[in-house]
Parts: sequence; C-alpha cells; structure tokens
Amino acid sequence: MTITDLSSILDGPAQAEGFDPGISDEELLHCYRTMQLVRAFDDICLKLQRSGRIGFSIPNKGIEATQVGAASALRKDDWFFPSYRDFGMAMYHGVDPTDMMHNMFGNSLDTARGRQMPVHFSFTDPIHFVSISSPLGTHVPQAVGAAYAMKLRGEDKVALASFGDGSTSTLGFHSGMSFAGVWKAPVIFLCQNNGYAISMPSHEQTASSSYAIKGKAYGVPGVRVDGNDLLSVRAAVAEAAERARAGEGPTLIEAVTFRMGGHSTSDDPSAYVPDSEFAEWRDKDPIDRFERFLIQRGTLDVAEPELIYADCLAQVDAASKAAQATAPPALETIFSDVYAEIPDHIRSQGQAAFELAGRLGEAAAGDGAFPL
Amino acid sequence: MTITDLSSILDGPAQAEGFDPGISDEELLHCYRTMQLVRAFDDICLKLQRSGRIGFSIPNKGIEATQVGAASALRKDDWFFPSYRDFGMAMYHGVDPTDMMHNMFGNSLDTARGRQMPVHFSFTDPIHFVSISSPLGTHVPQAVGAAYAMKLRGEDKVALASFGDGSTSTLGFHSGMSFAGVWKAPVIFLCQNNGYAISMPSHEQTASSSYAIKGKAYGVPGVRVDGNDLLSVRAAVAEAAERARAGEGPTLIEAVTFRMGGHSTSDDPSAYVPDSEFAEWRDKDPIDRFERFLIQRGTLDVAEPELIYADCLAQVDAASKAAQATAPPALETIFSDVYAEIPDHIRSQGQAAFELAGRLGEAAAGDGAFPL
Amino acid sequence: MANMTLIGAVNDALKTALREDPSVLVFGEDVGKKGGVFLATDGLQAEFGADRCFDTPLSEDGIIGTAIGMAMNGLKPVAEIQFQDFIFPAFDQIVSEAAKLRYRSGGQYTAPMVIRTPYGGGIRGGLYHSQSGEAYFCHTPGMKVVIPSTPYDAKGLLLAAIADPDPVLFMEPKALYRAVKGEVPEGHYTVELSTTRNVREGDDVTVVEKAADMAAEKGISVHVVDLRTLLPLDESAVVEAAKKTGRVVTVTEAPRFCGYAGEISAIVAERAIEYMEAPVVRVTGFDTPFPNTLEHHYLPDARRVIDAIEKVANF
Amino acid sequence: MANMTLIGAVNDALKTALREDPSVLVFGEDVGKKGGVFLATDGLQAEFGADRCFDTPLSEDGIIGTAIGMAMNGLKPVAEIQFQDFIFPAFDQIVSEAAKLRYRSGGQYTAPMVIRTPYGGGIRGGLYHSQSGEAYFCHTPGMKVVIPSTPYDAKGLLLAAIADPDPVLFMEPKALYRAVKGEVPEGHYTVELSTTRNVREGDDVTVVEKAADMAAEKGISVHVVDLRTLLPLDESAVVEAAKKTGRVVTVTEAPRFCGYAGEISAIVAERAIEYMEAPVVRVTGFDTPFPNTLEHHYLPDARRVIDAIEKVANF
Ligand SMILES: Cc1ncc(C[n+]2csc(CCOP(=O)(O)OP(=O)(O)O)c2C)c(N)n1
Ligand SMILES: Cc1ncc(C[n+]2csc(CCOP(=O)(O)OP(=O)(O)O)c2C)c(N)n1
Ligand SMILES: [Mg+2]
Ligand SMILES: [Mg+2]
Repeated sequence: MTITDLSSILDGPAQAEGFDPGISDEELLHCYRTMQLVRAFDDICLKLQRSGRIGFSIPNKGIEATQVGAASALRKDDWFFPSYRDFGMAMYHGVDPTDMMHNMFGNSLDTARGRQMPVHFSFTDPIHFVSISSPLGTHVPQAVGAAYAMKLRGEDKVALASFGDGSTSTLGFHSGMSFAGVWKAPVIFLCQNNGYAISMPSHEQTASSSYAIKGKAYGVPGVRVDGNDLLSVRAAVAEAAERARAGEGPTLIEAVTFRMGGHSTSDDPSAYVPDSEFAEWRDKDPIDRFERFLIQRGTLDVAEPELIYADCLAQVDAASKAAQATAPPALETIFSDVYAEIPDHIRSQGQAAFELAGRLGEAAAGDGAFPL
Repeated sequence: MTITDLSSILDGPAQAEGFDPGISDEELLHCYRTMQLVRAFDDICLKLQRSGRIGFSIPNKGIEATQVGAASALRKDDWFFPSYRDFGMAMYHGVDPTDMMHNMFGNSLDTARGRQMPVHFSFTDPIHFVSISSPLGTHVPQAVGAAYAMKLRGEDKVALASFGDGSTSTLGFHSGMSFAGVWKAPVIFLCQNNGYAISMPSHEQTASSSYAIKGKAYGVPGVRVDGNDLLSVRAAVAEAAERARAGEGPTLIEAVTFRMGGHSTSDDPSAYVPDSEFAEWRDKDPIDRFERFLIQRGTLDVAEPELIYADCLAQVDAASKAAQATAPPALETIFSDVYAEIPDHIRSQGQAAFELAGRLGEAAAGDGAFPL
Repeated sequence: MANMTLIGAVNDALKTALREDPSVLVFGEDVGKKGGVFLATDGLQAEFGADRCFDTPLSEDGIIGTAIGMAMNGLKPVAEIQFQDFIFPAFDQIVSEAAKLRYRSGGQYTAPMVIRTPYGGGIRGGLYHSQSGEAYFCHTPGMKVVIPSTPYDAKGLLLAAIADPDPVLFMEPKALYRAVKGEVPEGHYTVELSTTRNVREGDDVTVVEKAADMAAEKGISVHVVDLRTLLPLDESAVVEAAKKTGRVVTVTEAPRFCGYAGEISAIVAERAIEYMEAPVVRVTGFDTPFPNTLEHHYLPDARRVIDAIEKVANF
Repeated sequence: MANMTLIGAVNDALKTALREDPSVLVFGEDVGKKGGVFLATDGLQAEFGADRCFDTPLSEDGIIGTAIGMAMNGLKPVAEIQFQDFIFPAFDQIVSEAAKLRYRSGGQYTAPMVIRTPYGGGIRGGLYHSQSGEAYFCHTPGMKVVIPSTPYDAKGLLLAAIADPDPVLFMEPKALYRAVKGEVPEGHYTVELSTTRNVREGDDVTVVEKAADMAAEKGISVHVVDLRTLLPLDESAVVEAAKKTGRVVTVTEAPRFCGYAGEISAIVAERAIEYMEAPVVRVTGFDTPFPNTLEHHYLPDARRVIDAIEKVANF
C-alpha cells in the first residue's frame, strides 16, 4: 500500500499557481506551530524517559498532520474522544503543555491526579478532551453516546472518536459504528492508519481492502485521505463535521500515515519494521511537507522553522521543569474519586494506610490534608 | 426490502422447461422430507409447550429452506456451529428426532444432561453439531478456530457458522469475520436474515444496505440469496464450501427469509410485526415453493405431501412419547462435567446435596448411582 | 399507595423518572415496542416517545458504551441488559470504563447511569438465563450494586439509583417479578442506597439476605438482614447483626467460590470473630454452572437454608 | 538444570511444549515477530514457524473465541492476552463459553486450552497495566486458575496446564518476570495443579500466598503457603495450615471486596473457626482502581504484611 493513490491536497491542487486553501495565514501558522510543538514535546519526553525521569511516553513523529489537521477542522465546543496518540489535538485548541507535563510526571497537578500512566490525558477546558483509556476501542461507542446527547438536545456539536488501524478490530469499533449508523449520530470516526499496531502490520490486521471501506458494514460513508497532508485531513474532517451538524450522520475517515518510530518508548521497532519502510516514509514527513507549502506560498520564511521549533522546545522544557518541581499527589488521591462520596469501607482502608504511612515516617507533605 | 431482487433459483432458472437442478430425486426428496420434519417437530413442540409439558421452544416456520438447503450442501464430516434456529441441519444429516426430544424435556438421555434449556442441542454423531449457546455470536470465532485446525492439518473440511441478522451486531461476528478474513479460514458464515431479532426489525439493526455487504469490512466475499428457496441456499453454500475447500477462504452468505411467528413460544409478535408483513411472506412459504417445484417436475405426487407430513408427525410424536417416558437426570449431573475430574470442593458440595435429598426423601431413582 | 408486583414497581419507577427528568432515557434490546421481554418497560415508548425509550442493535457493548458517553454528556441513561447472563459482552465497558472513569479523570468525567438487569434462577432458564453474577461487579471498585426484594424497595431503590452520581448496577430478581406484591407509594420517593433492611428480628442465628420463616417453627429465633445494596455495603449493620446472635448464615444463589457470601464471611471473620459461636456458613448455588431440569436442587432454597440454620444453631 | 528467570522459564515451557506436541499453538497480539511485549514468546516463531506461533488481529474476543474452536477440534492453543487488564473484551468467551462448554454439552465438546497473561502491579502501569483480576475467574466454575511464583513452578505448572483437559488461566506475576531466578530442569516435567507449596514452616501465624521473611526477625514464626493453583484450590491444605497456627493472614494485590482473599477467610471461618485465636486478616490492594504514582502505597508489600502479622500475633 502506497499513499500515492490517496486524495492529497498538498501533492495535488496545492501545487497549482494561486491555490487558495481557504484558510487564513494566521490559522495556517497556528497549525504549523502546533505540529512543531507536538514534535518538541515528543523529543523532550524521549529525553526524560531515557534519563529515567518519566516512565513512558508515546511518540507521535510522522502523524502530526493527522492530529492537527483534524483538530483544526473542529470547534472548541465539539467533543474529542482521543487515543493516546492524539495530544496534538489538545495542543491545537490551547491546552497548555505544562498541564500535559503534569500528567507525564503524574504529580499533584495532573488532572488524573497521578493515577494514570503518562500520556493518558484528560481535559475539560478549553476543550472536552476526554480522559484517555488504555483498553482500546472503548471510547468509540462512548463518543457515539455523547453525540446522541448532542443530537437529542438539538445542539450544533459533533464528537470525534480517534483511534488506530489496529483498534478497528476491537469490539468498541464494531458497536460504535453500528449504533452511530442506525442513530445517524453526529460523530466522526478518525482511523489513523499509521502502519502498525505495535508490531502488527496494518495489512495483516484485516483482509479488507482499506479501513475506510469498513464503513460499508454500517452504512457509514468512508473516505481515505493522505494522513501526512494537513490540508487533506482538515478538509475531510471539515466535510464530515458539516454533514454531522446538518443531521446527516457519521463519517469514517481513514488517514493513511506512518508511525516514524517505536510504538512507545518501551518498544524497539527494528524487530518488525523493515528499514526500507522507514526510509520510504521519511520523505513524506508531514511537517516538512506543510513547511514547504508554507514557504512556497510565502506564509513562512525559510529561517523561521528553526526558530519556531526552538521556541517550542523552550516552552516544553519550561513545562517539564515546572512539572518536575511539583509535588507528587497526596496519599488521599488513592482513595478519593472512586465514588462521588467516599464510602465507609474505602474510608477505613484510607485511614489505615495513612496511619501506617505516618507511623513508618512515609507520609509526604500534603498527606496531612488527608480528608478522610 | 422485498425478496424479489434476490438471486432465486426456484423463481428463476427452475421455471424453465427441462431445468436440471443437478441433484438426484432421492436427494431432493430427502430435503423436502426434512423440511416437513422440521415443521412437524415445531408443531408438536408448540403443543407440548402450550400444554405445559415443555417450558419453551423456538419455531422455525418460514426458514426451513435456509436450514435444510445449507445442510444439504455440506458433508457429514464438516462442522456445524448452529444457532438455536437451525436444527433442521441436524435432522438433514440424520440426527434422530428422539435425541432432540430428549433435549426438549431435559431428561437423562439428553446429550446436555438436562442442563440446558430446550432447543440447545449438542451432537457429535452423525455430525458435529456443536453445542448451542444462548449468548449470541460467541460461536462465530469458535467456528473460525475449528476451521483453522482443519486448515492446519490440511483437511478437506469446512466449518459453518450460522446466526441471525441481529447477531451480526455482536462482538463474535466482528471478531470471527476479522480473523477468518486474515487467516483465509475454511469457514462459511450464514446470516439468516429472518426479518427480526426478537422485536427489532432487521432494517433498524444496522444502517448497512444489506447484511451481505458487511463482508467488505473483512475482505470476505458476501452474497445474498433468497432464503426461502432451498435450491438458492444450497447453491450458495455449495459454492462457498468449494471455495473454502480450495483454500480460498471464507464467504458470508445472507439468506433473506422470514420468521413466520414469534421469536419463541414465550413471544407474541403482534406487538411489533405488522399483519401485512406476515401476509406478504405467507405466499413465499419455503415448503410450499419447493413442493410446487417437485410436483411440477414429477418428483412428488400431489397426494404425497400430506402423507409425508403425517408420517413426520407420527415420527415426532413417537419421539416425544419416548422422551416423556425417560427419567429426569440423576442428581449427580449437577456436579459432573464441570471439569474432566470432579474436584474436592464440588465433590463435597455434591455429597451434601445428595445427603440432604436422601434425608428429605427427595432422591430420585438413579440418584443412588451418585459417583462422588 | 397502590398494590404492585415487583416488576410493576420497576415500571412505575421508570415512568416516574422519565416524567420528572427530561435527561432520563431508557433503552436496550426489545424495550421499546415490545416493552421488554418481561414487560418491565411496557408502555414507556408510547408515553415518552422513541427518543427517550428505544430499542438498540444487538450489542451489549454498544448499549453500555453509548450509555457511558451519554452520561458523560449530561443525559441520565437507564440501560437494560435483557438477562444478566448477557452482560458479559459489556464487561469491559462496565469494569474498565464506567467504574474507573471518575477515578482516572480526577472527577472531570463521570458516568452516572443505571444498568438494570434481571438475574437469578427459578424460571427454568438453564445455564444462561439464571445466573447471579453480582460478585463480578462487587469486586469492581467504582460500581454500585443494588438488589431489591420488595416492590417498595424496587421503586425507591431504582429512583435512588437514577439520582445517584455513580454508575449503579440494578439487579432485579426475576423469580420475584410477579411472585411478590406490596404497597408502593405514588410519585417520587427514594430508599437510600447502602442501607440494609431488617426483615425479621431474632436472637439465635443471623441470616444475611432473603430467607425463610420456617426455622422459627423449629424453635430457632432467626434474625434476617436484607442487604439491598451489595456495594458499597453497610458493613457495620452486618457486623452488628452478626455480633447480636454469634451465628451467621449467608444465602446467595451464585456459586460459592469467590462469591458474595464469602465476602460476608470474611467481614465477620475479620471484625467479629470473637463473637462467633459456630462456623460462619454459606448456603449458595453450587460451584457448577446453573443446571436446568434440576434447578430446584441447585437453588439455596428453604430446605437448604433451614438445614444450615439448624446446624449452626446446634453447633 | 539451568538458572532462569521466571519469564525465561515460561519461554522454556512453551518451547518444550511446542517441540513435544505438534498440536500446541502459541498466539496473541505481538507474540510472533516481536516475541511478546515482555519477550515471553521470544524466538518461538523463528523456531516453530508462523503456523504455530503467530500474531492476531487486535481482538481478545477473537483470540479466545478462536482458541476455543481450535481446542474443540483437536489443537492445544496457548493464547496470550497481552496484559490481564485487557482480558475483559474476552470475558464472555471465557466465562460463558470456555468455562461452560463441557458442562452444557455433557462432555461432547471441551475446551482444553491455556490463556497466559501477565498480571499485577509493580511496574508503574497505573489503572490498566497493573490489575490482578483472579477473583473474576475464580468465581467461574469450569475454569482453572494458576499463578506461579518461582521459575521452577512457572515451567512445571505451565506444562501441567497445557496437558490439562480443562481451560486454564495462567496468570504470570509480571513484577517477578525478571526479579526472581532459580534452577529449572531441562525438558519436560510438571508440577501438579491444585497442590500448594509450603514456602516456609512456622508456628505462630499462617500467611497464605507470597510473603516476607522479615516477620521472623521480630520473633514471630511465620508459616507461609503459596497456593499456586487458585482454582480448584487445595482447600484442605489451607485449612490444615490455618489450624496449625490459629492465626491467618492472606495477602493478595487485588482489591479486597469480594476478592480472593475473602474466599480464604470464608473457608477458614467455615471449616476452622474453632481453631482461630485472632481475626482472620486480609492484606490486599485497596477497594479503589490501581493508582500510578503512589502504587507503592497501594501494593500489599512487606510493610503492610508485617504490620498485619504483628497485629494478629499479638491479638
Ligand atoms: C483491548 C486492548 N488490547 C490490547 C492492548 C495493548 N495495546 C496497546 S496499543 C496496541 C496497538 C494499537 O494499535 P493501533 O490501534 O493501530 O494504534 P497505534 O498505537 O498504532 O496508534 C495494543 C495491542 C490494549 N491497550 N487494549
Ligand atoms: C449476547 C446476547 N444478548 C441478548 C440475547 C437475548 N436474545 C436472544 S435471541 C435474540 C435475538 C436474536 O436475533 P437474530 O440474531 O436475528 O436471530 P433470530 O432469533 O432472528 O433467529 C436476543 C436479543 C442473547 N441471547 N445473547
Ligand atoms: Mg496503528
Ligand atoms: Mg433474526
């Protein structure tokens, strides 16, 4: 499978003289900068992981255009049901990298209160970026349910469910697509076909001729776009959102892209990704391609990319320092948020833990506030 | 959705002068007789249920051609993974109605040893008619696994997984189709689209344009046939079996038919099936249609149908009497077959139960044989 | 007040909730036109329309998954799983998602929803229409698990569950659907979750959960506690009841091993062992799948409960 | 004999089985080329080919569903679930199908298969890479549940599980994968299922499951029992060990409520209560989801176990 057979704007219409993307320069630059910010975040996380300061991170290299292109086609009041490889969407809409770094360190300012692994973000502000779950596919029907609520209340919003190629084999994909088709729910399914599910090549994941075609099983229109082309992804998502807002129901978008590295910082892809495949895709780097386009049309100066990346690095580095300087969560965070109110049995388990930690001199600053 | 747009042999080629079905008269008559036997079994079960002698049964009226047509295209050494609405397949291959009646009464000769509800058959002889499970769809990936074993050993066999339209929404359908597509497993998926899943009309179950098209999501060829036409179903299954035996992988067959009654003896369809729908389908009765064909070509005499049905009734009636005269299962059947060997904790629970039953004078004949 | 069956009380509670709160929705397989296979949702679609009471495709994963999304986004779904035996395809959504969403998002996202499902034996349902799977869910922090055993409790507990900020599994004992009747107030009222009910006061043996009157005739004074909410459990009430008699019998239909009855034994063994004058006994389903023809031998009925009470009383 | 890690012993067992029995297959997500995310299946595909060790699409339901079909039809599947936390999409196949197939077919069809899965905390895996879900499966008649805690046991129990005629869930404590080493015989041998191992003999307190040596230093003589097979459990061994000391502490990582530790308490309370000189205590994970940053406070580690032993010893 090569990506040349895909609808691509950057390689197609955008090559023509006088091409108008219908997007302001400011917006184009915001997209570009967000992609660089994602890459900077990745690069710093990798260093933090290699130096043992965080346990784990998930690289996004190669798929930035899919994330940012999709986010840029949606509004702040739409709901995002992301995968762990989607945080560019949150960045695009203004989530502060510092808030993300708090999660990477699982500290007391982490919105997940240090309970989740790194990269499992949750935000409600400035967008609904719904708490990422490790079990794959579960968020797909959830997005459909959230979309049903929008529809029932007559709201003009959509829900986006984003997931990888491998995740199309999960139950959540099947049930989510089934229900969305029948309900004509205002939801967009974004399948990021990035070539692999950990070590499983995308073409062994399913015998179907593409991921987009899977929509046929559910009466959901499917489209296939060049996922390394921000403009293509943006256009496809914009059209799907328009359909959804107009009451015409869901769309399945397959963005064909490539994971330019391991699955996570714990993974070594050399055992299963041929070098030639990396080489082939290196030329299609989504940031480079978009950059060339912006430079060509004069939106970006040749000298700027380096500065922008440096600026992003500095921003992420400051975020990382702030997060490292933040205390770990208090002991009470183990026991709260299981229920709206702490029930007796959990309260007494917490009391025992707190008593023991106190006795052994392990109680940390902040544990004294244990509100049990 | 009408069935006239479907490939149908009885309404098409079979109408032509000199049509050769490529099937011996003997075989045609065996198919016909099996359909009548299914109907007789149903009719008697209904009476048994209404008179309180059995708790439950599942009617097959209207879908006999799908069951028997499919079975007739397969061999005795193929494996059947049926739904609860498929027992005509077992009858076709020679399972004795008496053995089925033992299950309806859950008695000591029931192969399920009185543990399952009625209609949940299990046979290994003369065919592998795999133990029917109530949870829907679970048997679909199981059929794929059994087919994988056949393929691995280089056997010339296929597995058939049969299920209703509603069951295409289950996880088992999704996982089974996914794996079969990738493995090119020698398996046939038979979707009996009988119009309803209990009260849920087939066209609300999914927004896809048909059930057959769902194959596209898995790279599995899908075909759609007139399910009330024994010859059509037989031809489709025969072709799928040929492909499977030749190593070409799975096929999804949608047999469009209609459930001419309630979901089960506990269900009253008048709340959700319009009378007009019953009326429309009454004219397409699969037994009548096949009967007309056989009479037309001289394979069956006009007087025979009534005799055949009466004969089937007598056979089933005798089966029912034999089953009623058979003792209930012994108490030990509660405790055996959980594991190959009875572990201590179950053994002691059994001993306590047996002791109590003995003390209260409830131990039945045969319980004395309690082998714990 | 009206005299109602337990299933009538469920139906009444759903109607009350749908009337009072426009965010309440009822859905599942066959709950719409048909009104549910047991008719628990009878008449709802006619009264509230197909937007608020509707049938779904045949996917429990989809039912619970979409319910979670609805609950996150301001609706109050009351989803039906047709038989508790068929809840397992949705197990991941319940255990991994509904139960953990609040925790993993630090309270940013929550799943206040109710899953109603008929459970238990007594209808000749065999392996797959008889099970009592409460223990699976009671071992899942973040879930609440409620079982009513009277019409009054059924309505009051269901309305409390619908108002609750956490996901609640509401298990309806299907054998009691039409077997018990009782007075049920009209309109809205609630029975507080995590409170027990003393079915009967007595001094000799404490029986946890539903049980029989027959032991009394044999001169044993039985104290019977109906737990009503299995999780979070009012443990203190159980411990007090155990201490009072010094003898405890717990009754559940589910298999014994790693079941709910064992949790009661463990609580007693941890918090009241000094008071115990006899073994803490469980009367449960056997550690086998649920049979069909012989289900009357499988169920922990009065004969088995009385037998245990006598043994414990005479220890 | 070779000195091996626990994961090395698992790998060795799989190789031994694949070599000996052509019907054995190993499959799951990433077990082929990659050799598993923990490398438990490293080298298997290279040695035995992609027909016998292979990757599957990303569906646990499909992995277990197809394994059941293979097992029915003469193969011996050893399926891997990448993390026990991800077994729930296959819960229906395990609980409704693998566990009940023999029963519901009167033994006509069976599912002799092994499901291997790493479980437990200690790797900073947070909610979804740390869970200990054994109780869900131990409450499921028809399943066997095995947990090794030494390399010797890991190989011997896994080979016994593969030879077993019933479905076995083989849970591997991932925190011990490379943390323990020991002598492991070459070639085939088995450790009989449903037998316990006395880790340490002692008189004062019986600790069920794995535990620490430190209590001894405080002058308490601890008797430690490693259950090895959780279901079917050798209950008599537990009861004997409990009677011997009159004081019992059970340790498990899973949440307490309705967990496996409660079953041990219940067995003791039912069969040995007259011998108990102190409350039967459980040291477990808390009744919350599994946290990440603070997992060292969540785990029932030596500090918590010793604390409990002292309390029980001094009761
Ligand atoms: C239900 C479930 N099974 C297995 C896993 C382990 N796992 C984590 S990521 C992953 C691969 C996902 O691939 P894909 O959906 O293509 O997403 P990508 O990582 O490529 O973005 C697997 C198998 C999981 N998280 N959840
Ligand atoms: C997992 C699961 N969910 C729900 C049910 C209850 N149920 C039994 S039959 C049925 C409808 C099945 O419809 P379909 O697949 O079309 O088969 P048909 O009865 O029409 O032959 C339902 C919902 C079940 N048995 N299993
Ligand atoms: Mg991928
Ligand atoms: Mg149907």
